[in-house]
Amino acid sequence: MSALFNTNFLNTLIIIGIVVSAIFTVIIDDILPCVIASSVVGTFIALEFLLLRAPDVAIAEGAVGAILTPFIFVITLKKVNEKEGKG
Amino acid sequence: MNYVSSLPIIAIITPFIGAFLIGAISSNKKLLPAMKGIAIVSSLVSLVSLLFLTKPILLEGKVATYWLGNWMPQEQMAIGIGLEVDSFGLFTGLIITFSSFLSSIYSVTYMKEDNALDKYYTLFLLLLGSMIGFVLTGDLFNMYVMLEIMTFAAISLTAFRNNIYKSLEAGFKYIVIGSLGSTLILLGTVLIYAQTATLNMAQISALIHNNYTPVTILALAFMMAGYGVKAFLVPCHTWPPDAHMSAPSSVSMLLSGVMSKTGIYGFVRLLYMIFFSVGMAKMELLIILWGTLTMIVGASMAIIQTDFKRLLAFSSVSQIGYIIVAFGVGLSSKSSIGVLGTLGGLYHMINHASFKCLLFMCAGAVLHATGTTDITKLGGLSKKMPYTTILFLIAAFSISGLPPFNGFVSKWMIYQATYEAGYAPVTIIALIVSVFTLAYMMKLAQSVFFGELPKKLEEVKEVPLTMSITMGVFALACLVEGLFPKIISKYLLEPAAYSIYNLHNYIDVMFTKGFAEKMFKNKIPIPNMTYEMAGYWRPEAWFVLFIVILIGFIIGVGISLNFVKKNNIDTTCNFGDKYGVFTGGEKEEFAPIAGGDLFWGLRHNLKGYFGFLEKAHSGVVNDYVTWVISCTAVLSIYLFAVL
Amino acid sequence: MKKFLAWFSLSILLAFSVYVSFVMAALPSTYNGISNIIVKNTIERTGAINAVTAIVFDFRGYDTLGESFVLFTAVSGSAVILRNYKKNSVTPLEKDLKNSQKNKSNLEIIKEIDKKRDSIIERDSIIVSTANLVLPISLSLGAYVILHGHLSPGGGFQGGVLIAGAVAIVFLAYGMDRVSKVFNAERIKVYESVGALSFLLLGTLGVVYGYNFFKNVIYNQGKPGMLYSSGTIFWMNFAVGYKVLAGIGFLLITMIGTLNAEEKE
Amino acid sequence: MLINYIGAFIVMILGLYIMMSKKNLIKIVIGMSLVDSGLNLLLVSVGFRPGGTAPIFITDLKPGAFFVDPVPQALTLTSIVIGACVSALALSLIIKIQEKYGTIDADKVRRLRG
Repeated sequence: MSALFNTNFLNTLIIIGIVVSAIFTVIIDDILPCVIASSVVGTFIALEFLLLRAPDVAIAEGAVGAILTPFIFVITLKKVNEKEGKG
Repeated sequence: MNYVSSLPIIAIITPFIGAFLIGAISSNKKLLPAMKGIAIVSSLVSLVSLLFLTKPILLEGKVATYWLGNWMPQEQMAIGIGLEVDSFGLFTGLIITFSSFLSSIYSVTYMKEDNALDKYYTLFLLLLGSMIGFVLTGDLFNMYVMLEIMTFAAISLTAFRNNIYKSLEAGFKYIVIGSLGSTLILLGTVLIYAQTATLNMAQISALIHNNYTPVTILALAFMMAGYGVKAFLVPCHTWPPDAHMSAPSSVSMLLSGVMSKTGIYGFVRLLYMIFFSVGMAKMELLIILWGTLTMIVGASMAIIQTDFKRLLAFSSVSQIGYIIVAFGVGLSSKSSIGVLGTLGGLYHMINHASFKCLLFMCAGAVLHATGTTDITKLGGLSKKMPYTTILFLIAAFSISGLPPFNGFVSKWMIYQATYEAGYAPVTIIALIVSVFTLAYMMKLAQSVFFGELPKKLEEVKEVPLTMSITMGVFALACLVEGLFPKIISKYLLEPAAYSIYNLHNYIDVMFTKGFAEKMFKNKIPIPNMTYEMAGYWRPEAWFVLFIVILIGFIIGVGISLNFVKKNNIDTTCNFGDKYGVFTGGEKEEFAPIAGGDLFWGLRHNLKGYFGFLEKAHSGVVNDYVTWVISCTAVLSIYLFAVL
Repeated sequence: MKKFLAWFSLSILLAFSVYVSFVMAALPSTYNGISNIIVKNTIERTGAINAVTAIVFDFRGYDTLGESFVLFTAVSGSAVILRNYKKNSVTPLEKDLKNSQKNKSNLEIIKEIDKKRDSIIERDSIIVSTANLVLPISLSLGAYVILHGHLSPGGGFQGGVLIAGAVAIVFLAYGMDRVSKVFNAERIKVYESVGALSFLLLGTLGVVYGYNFFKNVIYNQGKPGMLYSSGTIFWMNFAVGYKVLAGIGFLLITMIGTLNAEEKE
Repeated sequence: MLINYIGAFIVMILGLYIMMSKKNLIKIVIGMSLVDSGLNLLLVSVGFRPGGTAPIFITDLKPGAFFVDPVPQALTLTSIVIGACVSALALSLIIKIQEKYGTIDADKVRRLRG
């Protein structure tokens, strides 16, 4: 496990994950999947921070990028859709 | 350790403490007068504590430092955050606190009809504190943090009257463009950190002095674009018209008159200190061209506006162009001309703050009395509000650079500096833009204060005393700055200009004596500050300038009138059916030619140019982002090419 | 034109940034700058064993102060933006506007009644029981993270967000009614100010003791590694945590509150 | 750390692309948060040293162990908070814009122009 941790392999994998999910954020047109994709970016970045030996930042990014921001986004989306549906 | 050394932090922290005190007592609505009191007192305390600093810093030329948490530099490395107050920072700080103090008094009456005033004062004090913190700090990342507080407070205040659609839209555009600018600044900071492994500005400037690597060049491009957003330079100037138009006037005067100065402050710190580029002809050319473009576009857009405050905002853009041109000349390798340019820029900073605050206060007075700022609905207010009219005229003459008002002195210095530095076309453009300034100010005066009084506005009354007193103070400032330029220059501008060029001392004070000399081998020469270089006292020069302005104005009006006579107006252009009367169209039954249409002929004549500009200000936020990013790309190409 | 400009500038920026990435990868580590000296000073002069927390609350504590102001500003701003605007009196031109406004039609009233009926939804029992389980865990985890900020990863901000997540959990499980019953938004806003003020006062302690602002005056109390050590860092963590949980909680309540704002009217 | 730098810049540019081309206001805010994420990634990567450990003085620290740079991590904490605040403020503006304009299409939210 530690051998895997020390190699650049995992790092590369996570960076690719970040970029791919960011590309998904760009190409998806619906908002809700897009929000979810952006929260996936947040999660990956939190993992990457853990890998870069930044546990403090990882906790903060996990709490903010993966939970708080998507929650606010979803509330807004709900509010906006509710309005649009009404006409 | 005496009381003087703690004054900078007191000036910064007092508004914040005031903001939180207001937040803590906000649940009790009866305490609203106390909140107003807290707001006024906190801004007064900041002003007074900065005034106490003037003696050691402006007069004796010292530089005050304050290491937060007593983290003095160890092993020549700045491990903590240091405040560093030199004359230039104090100069900008004085502009900020003075205007904010008056604005807080103005707000008492102006804002009394809105709800959630506790939050208004909280945000107001946060805005004030962050602006002071921005100009007094000596740490690059701390500048970014303060900038963010400033941006957020300004956005919230822009959207304060959220019953009006435009404030929300303006707020959204502001947050997108503004935080894009902040992000660019942070990106530059990160790149600089990667290169130098420190965040203290003095140390950074010592480390990357004449030592450009690709990393720092890209950082410079990003930071220039970022501060360009904050100081509304042209492709990034799209948010201020919206924001200044929709914010309450007591806030728009701060946004336009004072917050733009923080952008310029950052710009100057970037060019003169962090990346010491005095004497680089290519950098000078870039800044002057950028400023000229800003000047032209701002004035051209202002001339076609039909909203009082939006016009003023575009006029701000154009005046910022003058300041940037002046600071561009300041980079000149010929030191005497450079000093003249810097002095002109500093003078125009303080002048712009005074007359633009006054103009926005007049706009606020009109809005307070009538409920609108649309100049097509206004008119003839001079009979109802004579005091406001006089103050407006003072400000309008000042901004268009008529003697003996203050705008003349600073503009004259800028003309002379650009001419002597070998940029004669820029001088001519600056003169023409000045004529344009007078033109749109006349349009504003004609359509708001003179002309016919609409029937709806017959109950209009003059504004209350607290508002008129604060307006009077700014008008007095305009006159004083215009009549006593020698005193202003000696006690305010020359120390500030001296500190801008005196990079050595800035670094040495922060670290130990001789630190800078070790870092760069050749000592940077500090040019002589003599105010006598500005030749504004020559009466024949006054006269020539005045004639030039007059001729330009007559030609401008002549073109428009001449055009109206010709009667061959293309009705297919979509300027509205109002102009059908010119061609005999009968779509509108009653369409009076108001003062707002004064330059309609000019606009129609040059409709290709104005149409292009209107298309560029399309209102779509994506386009605005595109302009900012293209500006960044162009800047990075240029900087990589020349450095 | 616009599309070309966008692609052009993005590709230029991409090219330059990739080039700069290569240059940056060859740069020496930034550790040899200020960080080296900061790490050397961490244990003796702050008493914290987490260097990041020592930087956040001591070496660069002023930035953290600014950061908490940013949060405060954003929360106040959201509250300002989402409020209902009222004006006490009207100006001449606004009078016209007011007279011309129409009343609500019958159809709209019927629609509103329908919406009220829709809003009473049965809660899913799985979510409710999960929330009951998660809520205490998240609260105690948050409290742990705040208190041990100077010893282990985490700190005031992270813990504050975790605790404020309680609002979100309560909302998901029990809906808006319960949120407004459990939390008093006005009071939470006051608590946020109190938290920020206490952070500021802790910073001012340095001035009181005769040093500069933000000086860690009581750093030598307690042994490094114990819970009560590191002087003001410990208390600042606490103040920031308090402030952040109040601030983000208030933000969430405000945002959730807009969801059924019309039903209240 | 070359791949981290390039990845971070790519994420930032994707975010900018969203801000420049997508017409939904919520998507623009997503683009802004994407730019922030890329910036945070860049910031932490700048401070990383291969083989370093997290900057915490735990008791069983191996002899010869060295830390990664803690300063960028502290800066990143600030940057993350600011990013979240930008999103919150922008989204509350969007809620109100929706109320006033009835749409969140950037092409229709353009009454202020010219």
